Amino acid sequence: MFEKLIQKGLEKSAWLYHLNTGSCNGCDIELVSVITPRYDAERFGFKIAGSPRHADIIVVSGPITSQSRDRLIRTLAQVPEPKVVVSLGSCPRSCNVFNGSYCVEGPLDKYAPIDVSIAGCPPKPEAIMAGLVRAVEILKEKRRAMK
Amino acid sequence: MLLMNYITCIILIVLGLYTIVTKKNAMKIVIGMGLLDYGINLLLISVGFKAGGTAPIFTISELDRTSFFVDPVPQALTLTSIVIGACVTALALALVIMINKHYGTLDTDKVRRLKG
Amino acid sequence: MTQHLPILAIITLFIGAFIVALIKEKNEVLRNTVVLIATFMSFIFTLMMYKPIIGEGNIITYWMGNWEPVQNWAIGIGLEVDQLSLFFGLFISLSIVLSALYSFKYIEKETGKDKYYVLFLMMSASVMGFIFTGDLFNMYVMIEIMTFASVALTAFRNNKPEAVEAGFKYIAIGSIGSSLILLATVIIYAQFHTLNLAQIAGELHNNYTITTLFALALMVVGYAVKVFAVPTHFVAPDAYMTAPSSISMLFSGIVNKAAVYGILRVLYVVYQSMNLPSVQFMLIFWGTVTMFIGVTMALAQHDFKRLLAFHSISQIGYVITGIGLATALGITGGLYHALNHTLFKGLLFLCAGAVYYATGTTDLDKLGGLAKRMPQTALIFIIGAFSISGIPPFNGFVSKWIIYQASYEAGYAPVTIIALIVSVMTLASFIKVAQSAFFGQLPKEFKNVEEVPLSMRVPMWIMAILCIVGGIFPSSFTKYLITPAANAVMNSAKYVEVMMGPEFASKFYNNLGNAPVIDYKLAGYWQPIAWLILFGILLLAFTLVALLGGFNPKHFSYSDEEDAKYDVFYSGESAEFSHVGGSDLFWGLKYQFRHYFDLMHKIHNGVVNDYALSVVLTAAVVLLYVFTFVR
Amino acid sequence: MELLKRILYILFYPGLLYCFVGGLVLAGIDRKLLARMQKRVGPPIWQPFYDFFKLLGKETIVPRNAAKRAFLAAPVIGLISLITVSLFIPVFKFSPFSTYADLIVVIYLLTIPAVALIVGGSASGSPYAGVGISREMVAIISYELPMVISLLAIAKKVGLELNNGIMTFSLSQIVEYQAQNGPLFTKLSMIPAFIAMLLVIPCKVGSLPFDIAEAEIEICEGPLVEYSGAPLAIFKLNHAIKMLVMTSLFVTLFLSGSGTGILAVDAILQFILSIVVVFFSITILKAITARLRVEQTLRFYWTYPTALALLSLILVYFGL
Repeated sequence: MFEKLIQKGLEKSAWLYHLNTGSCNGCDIELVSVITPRYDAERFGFKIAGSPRHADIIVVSGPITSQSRDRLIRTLAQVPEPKVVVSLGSCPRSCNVFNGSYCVEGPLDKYAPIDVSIAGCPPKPEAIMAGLVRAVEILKEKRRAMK
Repeated sequence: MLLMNYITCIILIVLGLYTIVTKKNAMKIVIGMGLLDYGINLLLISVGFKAGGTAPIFTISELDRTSFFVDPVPQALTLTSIVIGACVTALALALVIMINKHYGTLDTDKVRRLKG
Repeated sequence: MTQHLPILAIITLFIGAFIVALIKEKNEVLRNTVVLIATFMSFIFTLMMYKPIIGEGNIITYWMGNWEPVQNWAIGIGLEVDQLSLFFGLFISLSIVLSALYSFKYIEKETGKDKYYVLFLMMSASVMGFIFTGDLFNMYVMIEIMTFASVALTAFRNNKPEAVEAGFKYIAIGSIGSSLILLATVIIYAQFHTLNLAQIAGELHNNYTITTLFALALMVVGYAVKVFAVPTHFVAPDAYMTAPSSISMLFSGIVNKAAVYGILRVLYVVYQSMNLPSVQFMLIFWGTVTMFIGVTMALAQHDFKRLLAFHSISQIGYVITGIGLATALGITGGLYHALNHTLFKGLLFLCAGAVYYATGTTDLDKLGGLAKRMPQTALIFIIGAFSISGIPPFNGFVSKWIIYQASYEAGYAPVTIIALIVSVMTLASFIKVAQSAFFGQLPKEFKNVEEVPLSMRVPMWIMAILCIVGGIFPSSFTKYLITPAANAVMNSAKYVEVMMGPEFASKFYNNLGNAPVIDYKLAGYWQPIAWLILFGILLLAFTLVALLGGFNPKHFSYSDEEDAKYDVFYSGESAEFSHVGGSDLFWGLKYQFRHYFDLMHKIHNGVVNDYALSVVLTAAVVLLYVFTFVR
Repeated sequence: MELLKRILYILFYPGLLYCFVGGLVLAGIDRKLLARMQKRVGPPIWQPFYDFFKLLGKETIVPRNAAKRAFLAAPVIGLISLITVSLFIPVFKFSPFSTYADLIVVIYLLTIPAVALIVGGSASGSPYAGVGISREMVAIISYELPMVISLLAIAKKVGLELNNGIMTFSLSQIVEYQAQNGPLFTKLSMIPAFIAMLLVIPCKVGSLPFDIAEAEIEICEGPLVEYSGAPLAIFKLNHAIKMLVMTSLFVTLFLSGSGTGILAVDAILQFILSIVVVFFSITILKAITARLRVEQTLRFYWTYPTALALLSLILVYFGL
């Protein structure tokens, strides 16, 4: 009975933690627009959490620059299970236009398994919402796997 | 005639307080404390004075109707008070020596690491 | 046998001091056992006095050298133990035993240990003597021995310059205080030609002459210097800070309680000035100012023991305010707070000693994260901190609550408001100490700090348990201990009558009836059983939730090896040492009142002459006040 | 029988279950109202329940240099004291636990959850928590002054009539006074105290303009930064129950009266009045103002609400 409640809780209230690894802030503004009155992600219980310890979904945006690489790894480790990594925009996926630059340390999947990747540069808020809803599904599966 | 005693007591006490409050040298403060004590001891002695009384030292045989003594209790109190005054001065002087050893000066304006 | 108990309680400590002086450095174990026996015997004798005095309600009198009063004229020195002095005697002898137990291990690293124990026993003997004596000059001698021993113990660590400086300041100010008390004693003797408190109380019964008022003013200022009331408090933080912790526990536990007892005995029993509104106003004003300045200075401190010293001053402000109210509830609140203060302040000073013993420093800016290495000391500190800031299940709350109720009923609304704000600021300063000393990050040099040995933890645990018991079962404390003491304060006729023989008192007191029985129900204070039921039920509810497997199967994941997952979140940075603590907490409050805090910092400038000047000014102001208002 | 009734009270009505459900529903309503004011759809009313059970399912990480026992015990102590307080607040003449529940005891019990948050935060050993603690403590100092003065004013006002002159701190007598001559906020001398208490509630609960201790953006949730899983769930629950307890205390002090006498109806009436108070004191302020700095909060609370409270104390002394 309790497990069912937790599953419902995970589905209905997933908290995001936004991790900017050197992005051009295009995706960040789009992510913030998702919680504005027009798109209102809070309807589905999404809330931006202040600290990685509170987060369920980690939204990573930007190509992993050398400065932010070990910070990324350390913060990802500090998020409690079950967690889901979402790559926002095409930069974390393929370093986009910055590929091959001296300070870009390559796509995100070198450091963490990406569960959901939202394409677009920057992706539309509707795309982000769809991605987040997909992420919640994976979150529930991870929780079932963890039992 | 006792009035002179009381005036000197007051002068001694006020002088003692004056030295403690204004003198910046630690040694003078200890002297001020001593002055304060002696003023009060003098007052203690002159409180027990009875005109025409003799010293309260007697043997039972000498005791008769006419013998009239000064009040013995303050004299006992003064003894204790003098002893205490001496001990306090001794301890204060020991501390003054230690301050000089640690701080190198007796000036109370410099001896103030503990403040605030 | 019960006749000789008061003198036995005092003499065992003096003999102990004498024997320890003989043993010198030869045999440590023998010396420790002598100290323990002396303090324990004195505690046992005081306990044996409980049944006759509080149980049956009569008063033990003891004439030194059997010099009974001749034709109603007291010649010899008399000891008189009534409910009030026994109440003080009980918790004072208890804290002496605990402090002795604590100092065996604490003083081990110091040199000149036998001198420490001689002075320790002399101080405790003089406090016990001061509490039980019924003679004015004997009170002065005991206060003088106490000051003398405290000065020597403040400067005990004479390799530290601060200790010697604090000792000198303490003796300079303390001797002014003692001289004022001696001057008052001399004047009273000049007026009544007797030194016995009971006889003076008889003759002083509502016929105040100018000289007795002069003596009253000097006596009050003399004891205020000993109790470190505000204008004369400058020496206290230096003395508490540099003295060894087991001694600063005694400073704040018994030395200023003896001075409070002195004020109570002189003002309320000898002068019976309880129903004079002017005296009440003076004490309440003085207590409130002490309370406020003590705690605001404590907020700005960097050193653990100096912070505790300023708190002692502010808590004594509570006790003086409680006593100054002179209503039945007020005096009960004041006395109960005196007892609680000895318990939780002693506990906090022992914690400070444990921190000093383990890390070698009490500077809050250097300490941090000790809770991991010293879990028991941290828990004891939390109990002490919560009881001093008046959090309900602990004893500090009960006495403060009674003082609020009494002060508001007596019509002093501003006093209640200030008292509540001071209590919140006390909580703030102890949160500061908890964050900077016990929680937060552990600096590298304290990596292998060990918990203090058992013989130091036992007295701490005893006091902690007493703090909790005092909070959960307040009605038992008040019924058996405090109400009889408060009754004794409000009814001094019995004190005079027992000491000087039956018909002596009736000459002066027309109504020999005893004082109004203090009956207040702790209105609203919940019955302890309800509290215990609640605790049980909620723990049951909590375990139910845990058992349901609602938690993650791995429950709490915790590990000690170097893994980024268990590092503290630094927004991604590697966990380098950045401990928030010490003085940079509460910058908001200090910034807001920066003028006040700068002024206070400038006033405490550390120059002995300014401290002496403040004592003399207080004497002048109190003299003026007493001459104009007290009739 | 008496014991059984007591256990029933503890576990169900004013105790555990009511606080749990009532608090979370109140928090949900508050979030929903805020969303509607920002023209957003906003989460469902029972969203806090989802948050609570999701957090229960998460893994609880205890940082390495945290003081483990204090870190894990702090939320439970906060919860216990909050539920004890809710047992003492009378609901229109029905006061479950003790016949003369006391105001000062309630006020002091309400400081325990704040202290528990502080001890928990400082036990976690993170620098963000250190900053959060100093802000929380300054917030406590700032709202304590106006609250105490207004409570003294109420105690004196009720004491003048009922307790033959000497003030009374007992909540049941305050309710009885309001039953005789109308809710307190209708009295002229009590209106300033009413406004002062209304301003104190958001800072006590820690809602937006005064949530300087748990500022998400600046210091990542302040003392709660290291918490995750069950302890965090209990802290969020404490936050919600504190909202319920403060508002129901406010209703008892100012808006209560004789009530209908039937417990169930009184309870619902009390809850509805709490919702109204939440709307006026917390949600409106949350929607229209931004977060204040620490010493601004202190300066604000020690000037305007204190002046209002003092005004009402003076008016009471004039016997208005």
